[in-house]
Order: sequence, then C-alpha cells, then structure tokens
Amino acid sequence: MSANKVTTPEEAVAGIPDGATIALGGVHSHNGPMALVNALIRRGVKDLELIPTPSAGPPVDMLIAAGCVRRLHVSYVGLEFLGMAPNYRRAAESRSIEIVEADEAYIVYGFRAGASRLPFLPLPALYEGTDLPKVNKDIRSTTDPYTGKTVTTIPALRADYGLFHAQVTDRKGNTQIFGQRRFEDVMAKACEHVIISSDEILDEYAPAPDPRLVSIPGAIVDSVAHAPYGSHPLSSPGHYAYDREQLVEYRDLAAQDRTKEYLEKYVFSVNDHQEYLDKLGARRLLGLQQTFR
Amino acid sequence: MSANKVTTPEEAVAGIPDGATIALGGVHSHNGPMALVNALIRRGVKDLELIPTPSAGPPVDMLIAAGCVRRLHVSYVGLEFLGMAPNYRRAAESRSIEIVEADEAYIVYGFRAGASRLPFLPLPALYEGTDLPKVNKDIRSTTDPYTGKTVTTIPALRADYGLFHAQVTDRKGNTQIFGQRRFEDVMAKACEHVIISSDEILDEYAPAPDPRLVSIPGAIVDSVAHAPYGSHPLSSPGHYAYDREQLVEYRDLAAQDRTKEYLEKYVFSVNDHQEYLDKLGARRLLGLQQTFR
Amino acid sequence: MAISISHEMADGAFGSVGAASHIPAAGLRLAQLTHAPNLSFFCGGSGAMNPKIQRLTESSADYRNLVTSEYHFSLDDVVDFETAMRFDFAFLGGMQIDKHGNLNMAMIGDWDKPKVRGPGTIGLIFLGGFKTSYIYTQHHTPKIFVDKVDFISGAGWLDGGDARSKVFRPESDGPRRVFTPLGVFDFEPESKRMRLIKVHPWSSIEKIQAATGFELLIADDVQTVGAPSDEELTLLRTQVDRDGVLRRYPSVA
Amino acid sequence: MAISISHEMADGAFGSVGAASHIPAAGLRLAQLTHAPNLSFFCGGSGAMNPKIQRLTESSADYRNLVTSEYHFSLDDVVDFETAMRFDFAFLGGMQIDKHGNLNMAMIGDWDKPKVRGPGTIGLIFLGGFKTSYIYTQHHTPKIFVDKVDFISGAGWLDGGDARSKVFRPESDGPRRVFTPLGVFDFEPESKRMRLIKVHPWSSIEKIQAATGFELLIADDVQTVGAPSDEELTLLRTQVDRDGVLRRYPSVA
Repeated sequence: MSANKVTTPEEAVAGIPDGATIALGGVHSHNGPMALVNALIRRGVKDLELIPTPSAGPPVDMLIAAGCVRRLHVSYVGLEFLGMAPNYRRAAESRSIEIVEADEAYIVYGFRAGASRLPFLPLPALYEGTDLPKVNKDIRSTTDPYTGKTVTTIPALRADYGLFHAQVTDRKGNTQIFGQRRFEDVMAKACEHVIISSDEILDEYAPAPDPRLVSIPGAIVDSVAHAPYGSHPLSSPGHYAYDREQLVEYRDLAAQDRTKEYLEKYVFSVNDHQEYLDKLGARRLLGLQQTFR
Repeated sequence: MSANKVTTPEEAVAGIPDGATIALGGVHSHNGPMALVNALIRRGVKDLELIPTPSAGPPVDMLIAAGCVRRLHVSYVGLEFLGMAPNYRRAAESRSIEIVEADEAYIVYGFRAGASRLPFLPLPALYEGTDLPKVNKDIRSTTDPYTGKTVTTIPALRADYGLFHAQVTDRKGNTQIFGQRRFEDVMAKACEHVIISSDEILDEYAPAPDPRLVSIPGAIVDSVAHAPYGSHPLSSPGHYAYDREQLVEYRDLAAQDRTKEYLEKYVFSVNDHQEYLDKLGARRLLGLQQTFR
Repeated sequence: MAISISHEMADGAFGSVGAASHIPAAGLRLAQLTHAPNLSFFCGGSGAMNPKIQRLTESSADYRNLVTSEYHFSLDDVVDFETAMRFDFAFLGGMQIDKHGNLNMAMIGDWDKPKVRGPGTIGLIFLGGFKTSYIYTQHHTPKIFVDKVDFISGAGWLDGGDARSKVFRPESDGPRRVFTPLGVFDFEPESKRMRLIKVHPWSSIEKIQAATGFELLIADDVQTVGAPSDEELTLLRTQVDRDGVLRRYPSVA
Repeated sequence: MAISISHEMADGAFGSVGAASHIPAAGLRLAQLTHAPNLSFFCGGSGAMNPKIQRLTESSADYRNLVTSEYHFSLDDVVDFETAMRFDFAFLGGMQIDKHGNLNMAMIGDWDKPKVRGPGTIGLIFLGGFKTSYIYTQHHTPKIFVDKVDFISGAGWLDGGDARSKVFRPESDGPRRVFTPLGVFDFEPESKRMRLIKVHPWSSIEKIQAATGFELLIADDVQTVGAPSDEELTLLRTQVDRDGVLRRYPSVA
C-alpha cells in the first residue's frame, strides 16, 4: 500500500460497487461517516448489504431512503432521542428491504469472529429463550466437544468495505477515534477494505500520537478521506456536537415521507463534501465546536 | 466492593489458597508482578496451576523453583535474551510438573473465550498440521454448522486469580498498564479475582486519566497492591528498566541449579516488599529509572 | 419514577442502563449521592462508567458523559460482561412488555408482515446474562402491557413458573421490578406474574389496571410512594439534572 | 545475514518478527532504509509497528521500541492478523528445523519423556496463517537441521510435495527461505525440500552440507553473497544498530 492514503470522500468511495457488503461505523448520534455516506448516495449505489454497529441511526435511514440498500442487519436502528427511524420502519414494514434479525451479541461477536476469520462462534444460553432463532436461520447449533451438550452458534461476519469516521488520522491511516471505544477497530479487522473519513489529517511533521490513542492501525486502512465536519449533522466527539436542528429537520421530513426534500437540499444539490460545507457556512459549523483538546 | 482497594502485596495475596489457578501477567522481561510472586513464594503456596501470558519468563521459573507449581500451561517460557528458563526446563524434563502443551493461540483465544464465558472456541485450520493435538487432549473438534466440516476447537480458559503489574492505578482499581497492549485486560476478565501490583497509586485528588489509557476497569479489580518497583528485577515500561545484572545473577544461579541461593537472598531473607526495596537500596533502584512521562 | 428507582438500588451493585435512558440514569445517580455511594453503573451506547456530569445528556454517548466518567468501557468489555454474567443488574425496556416480563423491541404483528417495525433487539438477549434486571417504561398503556408479546427479544420469566430456569444459566435470574409512570411492580414468586406493589401519588390501582392489557396481580400491601424529600429534590436539581431534562416528562419522572 | 535478509524483502509487504530477533529486525529496517520504504513490520512481544529507534534493543518489548513506533499493536490485533492471514510474511525459528521446513520449539525426544524441554510453541502454529514465512537461525548445526523434527510446533511443507496444501487454507503458503549464518536456502518447488541457493563469503557448499543433518539439495546456480555495500554498512552502523548489537554475533550478522 502507498504511504499516503489521503484523498477526498468522493474518491474514497468511488470504487464501491453495487451489491457490496458495507460495515458502517457510528454509534447513535456520534461518529457517523456522513461525508462518505452522502457521497455514496450521490453516486446512486444500489443493492448494498449493510452491517452497521449495534446502535445505528441516521446514515442507515438515509441510505434506505435513497434506495441504496437491499439487505440490513438490525440490532438497533433508530434516531435515539428523536425516536424511530422512519425510512427504515417503512421499508421493513413494506418488505422493500430484507431484514437480518440480529442484535448486539450477533453483531459484536459476529465481527469478532470475522476479524480473526474464525469459522463461527458458540455462545452460552442467551438466544435460547428468544424468538430470534426462529426468524434468523444463521443462528444455529452444534455440539460442545467439552460437555457433549448442544450450544447455539452465530456466523462470523465480514464485509467488503468498512466506512468509519475519525477525529484525527495520519497519512498512513493510523486512526484516532474518540467516542465509544474498541468496536470500530474490530469491525475494521473484519473488512476487506477500510475507508476512514477524518475531520483532521495529522500533519506529517507532527509528533506521533501516543500509540494507545490510535484505534485502527494504518496497516489495514486503504484510504483516508479528509472530511472536516465529516460526521455532520452527527457529532464527532470532542470536536463538534450534533446539529440538533438539522437532525430534527431530517426526522420531521422523514416522518412525513418527504426525505427526498432533505436529500435534495443537503446531498444532491451539492457536488461534494466541500460544497456541503460551503452550503452550511462557517457560522453554523463553528457554532457546533466542542473544546475537548 | 469497597471503593478503596489499596493494600500491600502481602495482604493482596494472603487469601490465595493452595491449588488455585493463577493467570499471570507480564511479557518477557516486562511487567512481571514480582512483588506479588515474591509474596506467594514467601508464603509457600503449593500446587498452583499457572496460566501465564503467551510470553512468560522469570516469575514462572521462580515459582517452579520454589515448589509452588503443580501444572503449567506453556506457550513460551524462557528468559528471552538470557536464554532458556532453567527451572522450568528441569521440572519439565523430570516430569515434576505437569505441562499443558499450549501456544499463543491457545492462551489468547482461550482467555478471550473465558472472558465472555463462551463454551469453547473453534479455529480455522492451524493446529491441523502440528503435533499439539496429539499431546493436548483439550484440542478437540466439532462440526461447523455452516459448512458441515469438522473444525478444531480449544477450551475457554478461566482462572481463580489474576496477578498483573501496572504502572499507575487508582483507589478503585482503574489500572493503567503500559507495555504490550490489550491482553492483560482480556485475562483479567477471565478471572474470578483480580489483583494488581502498581508502582504508583493515583492521588485521590488527581485529575482522572484519559479513560482510553485505563487498561483494566476498577469494576473487576479486587485489590491493588501498592508496590513501588513492584516488577523489579523486570521492567515497568516507561518507569524503570529491567535490572540486567540481577537477571544475569538469577540466570547463572538457576543454570547451576542454585536457585535456592537467589531465593534466599532476595525473597526469604526479607519479610515483605518494603524490606526488599531497602535491601536493594535507593541508588540501585533509582539508577534504573526511565523517563517517559 | 427516578426516585422510585433510586430507592430500590442496593449499595455496591454494578449494572448498566441503555442509551437514551435518562430516568434510570437519574435514579442511579441519585442513589449514588444518597444511600448507595458504591453503586456503579455504566451508560449503554457510550460505555461511560459512573459519569459525574451534573446534567442529563440527551444522548448517553455524548462525549461529556465520556470525559467525566471514571472509566470508559469498550463495547468489547460491555459485551463480555453481559455474556459472562458480571452485571448485577440492567435496566431494559420494550415496545411490548408481557405479564411475565418478556420484552419485545423487534416488531408488532407477524415477523413476515410486521404491522409496526421496532428498532430491534439490541441488548435484550442479555436478559439471559444479567444476574437480574429492571424493566422501565415511560408509557403505561394496554398496547405496551400485553398478555403475550408478539416476539420475544428479551426473555423475562418466559411462560412463568420455572420455565426460565430450564433455559438459562442458574446465576441469571429474571426481572425483579417494573417501573412505570403509574407504579412499581414485582413478579409473584410462584407464578412469576407481574404484581403491583407501589402506586405513585398521581395514580391508583384502578387507573393502573385500566392501563394494563392483562389482569394484574395486586400485592396485599400496596404502598403509595411518598413525595420526594427536600434533599432528593435538591440533589436532582443541582447534581443530577441541572437542565431539567426530567421535567420534560412531567407525570413520569 | 541481516543484509541477505534485507535483499530478499519486497517493498509494500507487511510482516512480523519474533521477540529477541535482532537479525531479522535489522534486515527489515535496512530494507526500509534502502529499496523497500513501504515495507512494514511489527515486533513480536511488544506489538511495536515500524519502530524508528536507531538502536537494536535486547528485548523487543523494550518500551523504547514502543514509544518510537508508528503504532502499537495489541496482542489481540496480532493474533487476529495471524489467524485471519493478514501478514504477508513472518520470521520464525526453531530448536529443530527439518528438510521440509517444519519447526520444533517444544522438546527434543519423546513428549512424555523429553530429553530437552524447549521454551514452547508460542506463535509457530501460525505458520498455517501467514501468507508465507521465512525461517532463520543463528546456528547452523546437524542438531538443528534434522531429517525430521521430533515434534511439529510449526508446520512447514509437512512431508513435502502437496502435503501442506491438503491441510491449510489455500492463501497460506509454506516457508519461502531459510537464512542461516552459512547460507540462504529455498525449497525446491516439487519436492519442497530445502535447497541451497546462496553461500555467505566465509562459508562453502561443503561446510554447509557437513553442518546439516540431512542431504541438502543444491541449486544449479548457487551464488556467493557479495560483501555489504558502503551504504549498507553506514546505515547499519548509524541508523539501525548504533550500539553494535549485531557485532556480538560476529560470523552471523
């Protein structure tokens, strides 16, 4: 791999084909790789299989509204404190997308197994009392060779592409993510290709960060999309807060099945992330800054 | 649990019974919980089952020499750049300890499974070409319910007590370990009781450290033994270097089957870790300081 | 409701609350500030352990929860603890809750043709991995409290009696309490059916039964929850929720 | 030997060296400073990725390796990469090495009654998870190079021919080279038997055969390794090994 992986959000996702499986970072209202998601929507990618983190939100709902999604692994998809995710809900109720009925354990242990390419993962009694095995035929069972008992298994999860948002990344792709800890790195290890959107690119002459603060090693990162405010309207913890006003605008339009108006205004009417930033304007963006560093 | 878990090395290990299974931290010449190990040897604990990290060294060799060990999981036991571990080697060759023939995968994946109490862990083809399954009857196989093929399995590993060395720990047991990253925390999660020896105790009025620097959460720590130079003669990365002279003294005596002389001089002739520090003296200890912070 | 929760919490326990769970978080924080200083809890969605922030954040993954926390659990840690039964308790909710405390967050209707698609099961299967659990809901209606959930995301007492103990590990007990805006409930020890034990001052046994889609058991000695003490109100207003987030749920909090 | 290793390394590859492996570490660092700037490697025992320290540390887990590294792999990462076949190559050794590149670090003799107990298998089973591997040893004697190892800790080409491909995943190839103080070896493509391809200047084909406990294959065009260039020597002395650790192994390094 090249030593300089820095590119634009648009270039970074240009090679993602229709039908790809995508592992999508972001937890609730934080660290959504929105600049990458907007670029994918603008490209009109189709038939994606999405495996988001266990706590997924607006980026998933928008990709569904834009018609990009064929299949979705669901642990939680919602707008957190703003309620249900309207497009996800409509698509699931009308069966226009395929739902893989999953949960936190399925996604976390599944990606853990995928990160190591383990064949599958056996679990202690958890699914047994629930209805999930009835509707997800990949929750299976095998024999525990140590006790002779039957145990429930889940499959290893892997994705073609992993899309994650970070605060700071160096040119080699060493990625600092602040926020919920240590899951995007596991997901990244379970992906064939890893694309990071990063608010800031570490200056090449800056002192290297304490390696304990680096979440995803550059060795497994393919490209770094320089995307200031790349998680907007979601938050990038310690860099900027979520844009509550824009999230409410989204929620209200989506609830009325008018998501197209939102996408037109914020995604299709601009050519790239730079124009998106111009459109929002410095006053609005800088008003969201959080001072953590 | 009490909010203040700080105690002495001697108190911290006082409750460990004969026959206990011990997960032992420390990688090669670094982060060995020596103050705790010395206290165990001084107590004359017997019949321990040891599961050290995959790169084990002097503390294991010393516990064997002192007659504390009944059973040992072996991935690597040696003195790193100082050669073989003489007491381990003699005990294994004379069959005076029982060897569980293991390796890095067995210990790491075994503890990972133990940390989550998974029933076992299946692996892709790795052990198949080797002789380990012939001599370790816990390397077994089961059916992969996704492919129908037979896959190799290893058991989940758990321990009664985990002994780990840290640089800085707070009164609630939130533990900062610098050095090899992210395995002692996995081991700790697989232990019923966790005991930390810590060079320094974070002042209770000090600002809390960046939570990303905390390796082991206080929620699973039972006690924190305040042990300045608690890893001596091994290193505590960024705090002090290993004491090469004392390690060579150990190696040379051990190679001549005179380990008793070493133990007499450094372990039995003192009553506790404080006296050990007195015996070494300020000049020697401070000469090992590394300036990292 | 936060105060009812606070009163039920034991000192020294270690548990979890979900994302967007202001009321349990407030209740636990209040318990820490009063009778249970060694109670520990972490906030789902962020991993923040014992956040000290004097505000309730709308989003539990808000970075202000993280930087004021004592430790910042990784999702790896959280799932390990959930599976290994290290949490003494958890707070959980559902879009349907049945008379045996089974929870549904997946969908209402048939799975193949859902009437309402819910957000998903997220951490509810760990009801089989928590030592015990507390159920809470901000709404108490017959649509939520149903005789039998349409889909079991999280297993409560299953069909009641000893049904649960045949499935899960012995250390994992079922739900202990249900907190709603109207009252507090336990599960009758034999049948494992939901039973009213406390009524909030603005509520009554009749109102509660009318708002419940199955026949409630009523404890012999149903108590009315007293008004919050001055100390509790002061702590809530100054140490827990300076922005008055709880007051947005007037009859609930 | 470090220089022979350097010459074999391709730019852009990503691999690992074990703990206490000064010679391969020096060879890889030298390759980074010469023809392979995008070669990446990490040091076993510490997880340090591409340490920039201008000294060879005795212990690869020395904190000076960590603080000068570009990234600090967790052991979790390392084992995931090893199992998931993300390393292009690894450097591995053994107390016995056989004619098909199988490695033994466990014991010599019978497992039940070992003559010599070795340190243990540590990462050698990942020979089934590396895309390829390099074997190196600081000693070339008939006791190390044996016809058949007493215990397979790490699987090389097993019994030769296509034996290996029947066992492991297709992406995982066997050992590519063996580096010893006396020469450099590959494995003959059909039989997968060890074959001499380069002789160090202080050595000879005869010396090497005499030091090997099985009959060596000899390549048609065995080359003698040239003296290191001035640039290489300068880099080794100023950028890689300022303390002259390699000079402690005079006929080896």
